[in-house]
Amino acid sequence: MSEFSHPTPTEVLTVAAARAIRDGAVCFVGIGLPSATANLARRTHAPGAVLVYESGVIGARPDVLPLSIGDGELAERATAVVGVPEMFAYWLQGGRIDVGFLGAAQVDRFANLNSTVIGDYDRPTTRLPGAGGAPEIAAAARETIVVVRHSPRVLVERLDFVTTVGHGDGPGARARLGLTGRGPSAVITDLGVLRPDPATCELTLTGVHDGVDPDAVVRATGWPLRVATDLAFLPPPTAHELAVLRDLHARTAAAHGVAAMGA
Amino acid sequence: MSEFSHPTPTEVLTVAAARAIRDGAVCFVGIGLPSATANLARRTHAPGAVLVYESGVIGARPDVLPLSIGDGELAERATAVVGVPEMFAYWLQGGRIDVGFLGAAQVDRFANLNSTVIGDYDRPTTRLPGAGGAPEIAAAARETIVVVRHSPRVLVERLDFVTTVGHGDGPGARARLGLTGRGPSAVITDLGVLRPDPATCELTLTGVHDGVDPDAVVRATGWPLRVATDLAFLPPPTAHELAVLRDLHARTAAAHGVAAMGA
Amino acid sequence: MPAFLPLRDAVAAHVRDGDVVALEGFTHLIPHAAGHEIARQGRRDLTLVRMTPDLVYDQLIGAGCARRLVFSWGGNPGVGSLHRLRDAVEHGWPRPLELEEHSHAAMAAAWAAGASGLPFAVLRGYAGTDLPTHNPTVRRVTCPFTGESLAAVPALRPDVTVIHAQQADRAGNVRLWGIVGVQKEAVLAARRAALVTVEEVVDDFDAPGVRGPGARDAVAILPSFVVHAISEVPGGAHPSYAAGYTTRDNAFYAAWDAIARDRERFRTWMDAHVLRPEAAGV
Amino acid sequence: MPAFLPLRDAVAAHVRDGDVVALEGFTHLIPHAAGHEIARQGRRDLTLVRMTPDLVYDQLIGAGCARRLVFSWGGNPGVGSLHRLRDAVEHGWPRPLELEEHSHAAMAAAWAAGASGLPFAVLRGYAGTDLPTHNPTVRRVTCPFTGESLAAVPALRPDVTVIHAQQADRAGNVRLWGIVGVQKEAVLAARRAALVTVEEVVDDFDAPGVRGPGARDAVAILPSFVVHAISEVPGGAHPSYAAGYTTRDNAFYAAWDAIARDRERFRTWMDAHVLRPEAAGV
Repeated sequence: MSEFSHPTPTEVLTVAAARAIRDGAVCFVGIGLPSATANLARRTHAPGAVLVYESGVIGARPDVLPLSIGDGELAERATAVVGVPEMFAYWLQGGRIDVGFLGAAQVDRFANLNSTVIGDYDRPTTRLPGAGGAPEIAAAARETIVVVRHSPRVLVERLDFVTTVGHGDGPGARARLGLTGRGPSAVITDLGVLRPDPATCELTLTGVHDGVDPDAVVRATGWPLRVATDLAFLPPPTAHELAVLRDLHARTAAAHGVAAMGA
Repeated sequence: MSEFSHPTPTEVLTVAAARAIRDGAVCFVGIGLPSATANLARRTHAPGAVLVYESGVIGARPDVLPLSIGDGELAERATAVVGVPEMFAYWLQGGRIDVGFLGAAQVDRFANLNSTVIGDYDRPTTRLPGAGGAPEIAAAARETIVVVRHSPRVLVERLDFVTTVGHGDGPGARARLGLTGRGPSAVITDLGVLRPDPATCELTLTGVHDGVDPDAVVRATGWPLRVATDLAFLPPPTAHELAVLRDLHARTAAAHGVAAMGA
Repeated sequence: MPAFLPLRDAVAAHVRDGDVVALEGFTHLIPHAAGHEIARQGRRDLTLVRMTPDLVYDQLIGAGCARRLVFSWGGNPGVGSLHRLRDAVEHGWPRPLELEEHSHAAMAAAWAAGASGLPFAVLRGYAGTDLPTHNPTVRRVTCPFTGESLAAVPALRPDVTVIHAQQADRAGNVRLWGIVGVQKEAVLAARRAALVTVEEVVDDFDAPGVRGPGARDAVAILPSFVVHAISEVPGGAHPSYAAGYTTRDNAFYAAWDAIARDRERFRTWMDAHVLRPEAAGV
Repeated sequence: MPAFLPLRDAVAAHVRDGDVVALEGFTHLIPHAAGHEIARQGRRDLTLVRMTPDLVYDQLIGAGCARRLVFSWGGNPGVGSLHRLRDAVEHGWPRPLELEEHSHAAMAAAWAAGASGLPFAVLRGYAGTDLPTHNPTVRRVTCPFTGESLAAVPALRPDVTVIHAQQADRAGNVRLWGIVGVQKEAVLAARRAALVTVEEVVDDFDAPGVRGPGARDAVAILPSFVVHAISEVPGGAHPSYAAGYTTRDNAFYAAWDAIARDRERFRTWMDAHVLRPEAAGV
């Protein structure tokens, strides 16, 4: 990979998340990192991955990354396009999604998510975009993968607002709430991968990216992060993965006149 | 109308029912008499009538009468075709139907209908086809027109089974049951027209067809039928109406190889 | 990705005695060939689900395959009665048939609820009728905002759904158009398997020369990941039809009345046209 | 049969101060021109309903037209925040904005309930989240068959719905395709009026040479009897788009961030591009 510059943290994150997609998986993806992730997977090891966008697009095959969830690019060459009520009722709630990708402004130790407000709801410091599809994606998809940039302001001890339930308050919470999917299987960041402990559901650092110091990950986390005894050192992006991802972004920028930014 | 044979009772009935359709009315029609009725209206005084079939067809413009509610003829040249759940939820229950046409095996004095069984439900003398769309058509259409052949076995003192509520047990019944439409405005038969009395909701003979003796209508009714003091003598089918109706039936027979029969 | 299988193998693999089975299709696209295959394989004790039983269930009921029928209108459209259905209900021949009887609006809503992963459907229906008296699956719910009482019916969730469609592509996606009825919902509501017979397997729906819908048609596309088996059976809807491929055999619907009216004549017809192994060539 | 009217007349006839108004369109087909006309006519105290407020509501909120917002995701897609929305919520500028905040799944279901004439929608949603704490319109219902507790939200029933579509025909039927969102539901749920701006009025959707959907597109046809006014406004979705006619102006979405971030710059932009009478020529 001599002709490539060193991967950026976002590229490392995108590649790691893409690798979590099995070939043939039906993926519910939002705009930004999740979309880049799923499209990278489709162009590398998972050509049979089915990309579902909440705008009603099933089996999208975009040539460039969409800027919005409803770009015309998504409907062209899709397997099918359906109305939005049908998308949420028949396809998401109906249990047809294998993997839901979600971002968030805050994540807690049970992988619950906040994308609503920072501060008090009625007098917020920062008003965020809100729930969108997240609560029901996290409820109904067979598994959820959370993709965020690692910082103590993102991985926090306590959410300002619970927009989306991951593992609630721990073991058994999802069943008590009637959530049909298994919940978050991983929180993938630009530093490493956190997975819920099978016994406690608490997010545990199970892998770090190439060159990342596990202690730095602990320091970048807002709660006392547990580290798995068999911590994995994740392989860096391959030259092929990076080339495909960069080509995708380059064609996207050329097509849109602007870069497709993270959500 | 010298070149025409005398109209049959069914033709008289069909023409009388067609005349009840205002131009532009959105009509929910079943197969058989209702379909012939609505198509006759569309080809005579009500070219803007919108024919809706429960199979999902909105604005059907059939050249020949369909034998079934889902003939290909109906979808061709329709304004739109929608799925059956959408038809019942958005278009019928949503309150978009002006007139619902219904047949029945039995009608009582409050224009309630039976199309389920003759005899006991669990040990029926005759098992009829059942409810189909009727209960909710009669509930949600702005008004309902019932079309039946007149006989004491059809217009009965007491239904063997209430499949469809007309005016229930009389004034106020529809409101108590939460039925949103106004209910049956007329029962049109091959002998005449019965309308609910504005005060009592009881079906009253308000008109007889050309040449029909009002006493014969009373004798053909299974309850002591009231006769309006201002009983109307309904004008016979015009030569034009008969010509259009017979042409429709002739083309239908030629197209199907069989006659489109009553439901 | 569904398996492309001969119809015989698809039915043998997925339809079991005692199953709740739905063969859907609203007048258009009724999966008659698949129904015949189920009769030929001698399935028993089926609960048959279908808004309009039509000839296909008259045949399965007359052949003794069914224990129970969930339906909302059981006639021969435009012709009259379904005599085998009536004989089973009125005289228990060839065996008694339990009925779970709905209105169209309720069954359509119950299909949508089944497709939606909800346990029940809500509708403004059934009020004042005798249907709930004879059907304990019709209950009431109260709107938590207005206090209004509405009807509730359980979601339909058959073990297996069988439909007929115009086309599948080689990737296993299915496309139907024209009057699309409740077939998408019935496929999505199936608990165990969805079987589809098609007029034609095409390379790609968009390829030049491939038949397709008209401007006003409804279109339903079922992605490969919700379909379990596809069988190419041209004419598999007969005497129903597949818009763009075949036309409805109205004469057969009319002729069925006399065939089904008499038990012996029905048996002879079924033997000759459905049950003999040679008939499986269809 | 709807009236064919200039946009100014359509808005003047149907949108009143204090109305509950929905301008729908999911990223695609957002009725921006109609939103600008509402701002130009100075409507006040509106309750704005929309799953994704997008730029069109950022503008109406910044112009002081709105008292309340019913929504489920309020961002600039792919870019970041809606600064006028944030300023109204965080600082009450130019006036405070009440929020009724949902998830997409709930709003989509609420639209379908509104179209269906039902008082409420049922979904498996909101469980365990803080949203119901701040939104009293999220309640629970119990399945009368399984005992399961599910979320309920009231049906959406705006006074007026406004959408943008590709085409109307001369009879007043409307056709849209591609990503069709919740527009059919929003039109059918309107209590008083449905207004449609279109790219083009055509003689007949089926006529040769008329643009139309691709094989995989969703298509929604709204018959004339559910539409109250139609205005021909080519480009009326800009910076959103109309598949087959225009493309999304992604550069404008990115540029909006800087325009909307600053109150004065926003006012200047609105004056120049929306509020001056000359802007009505669009």
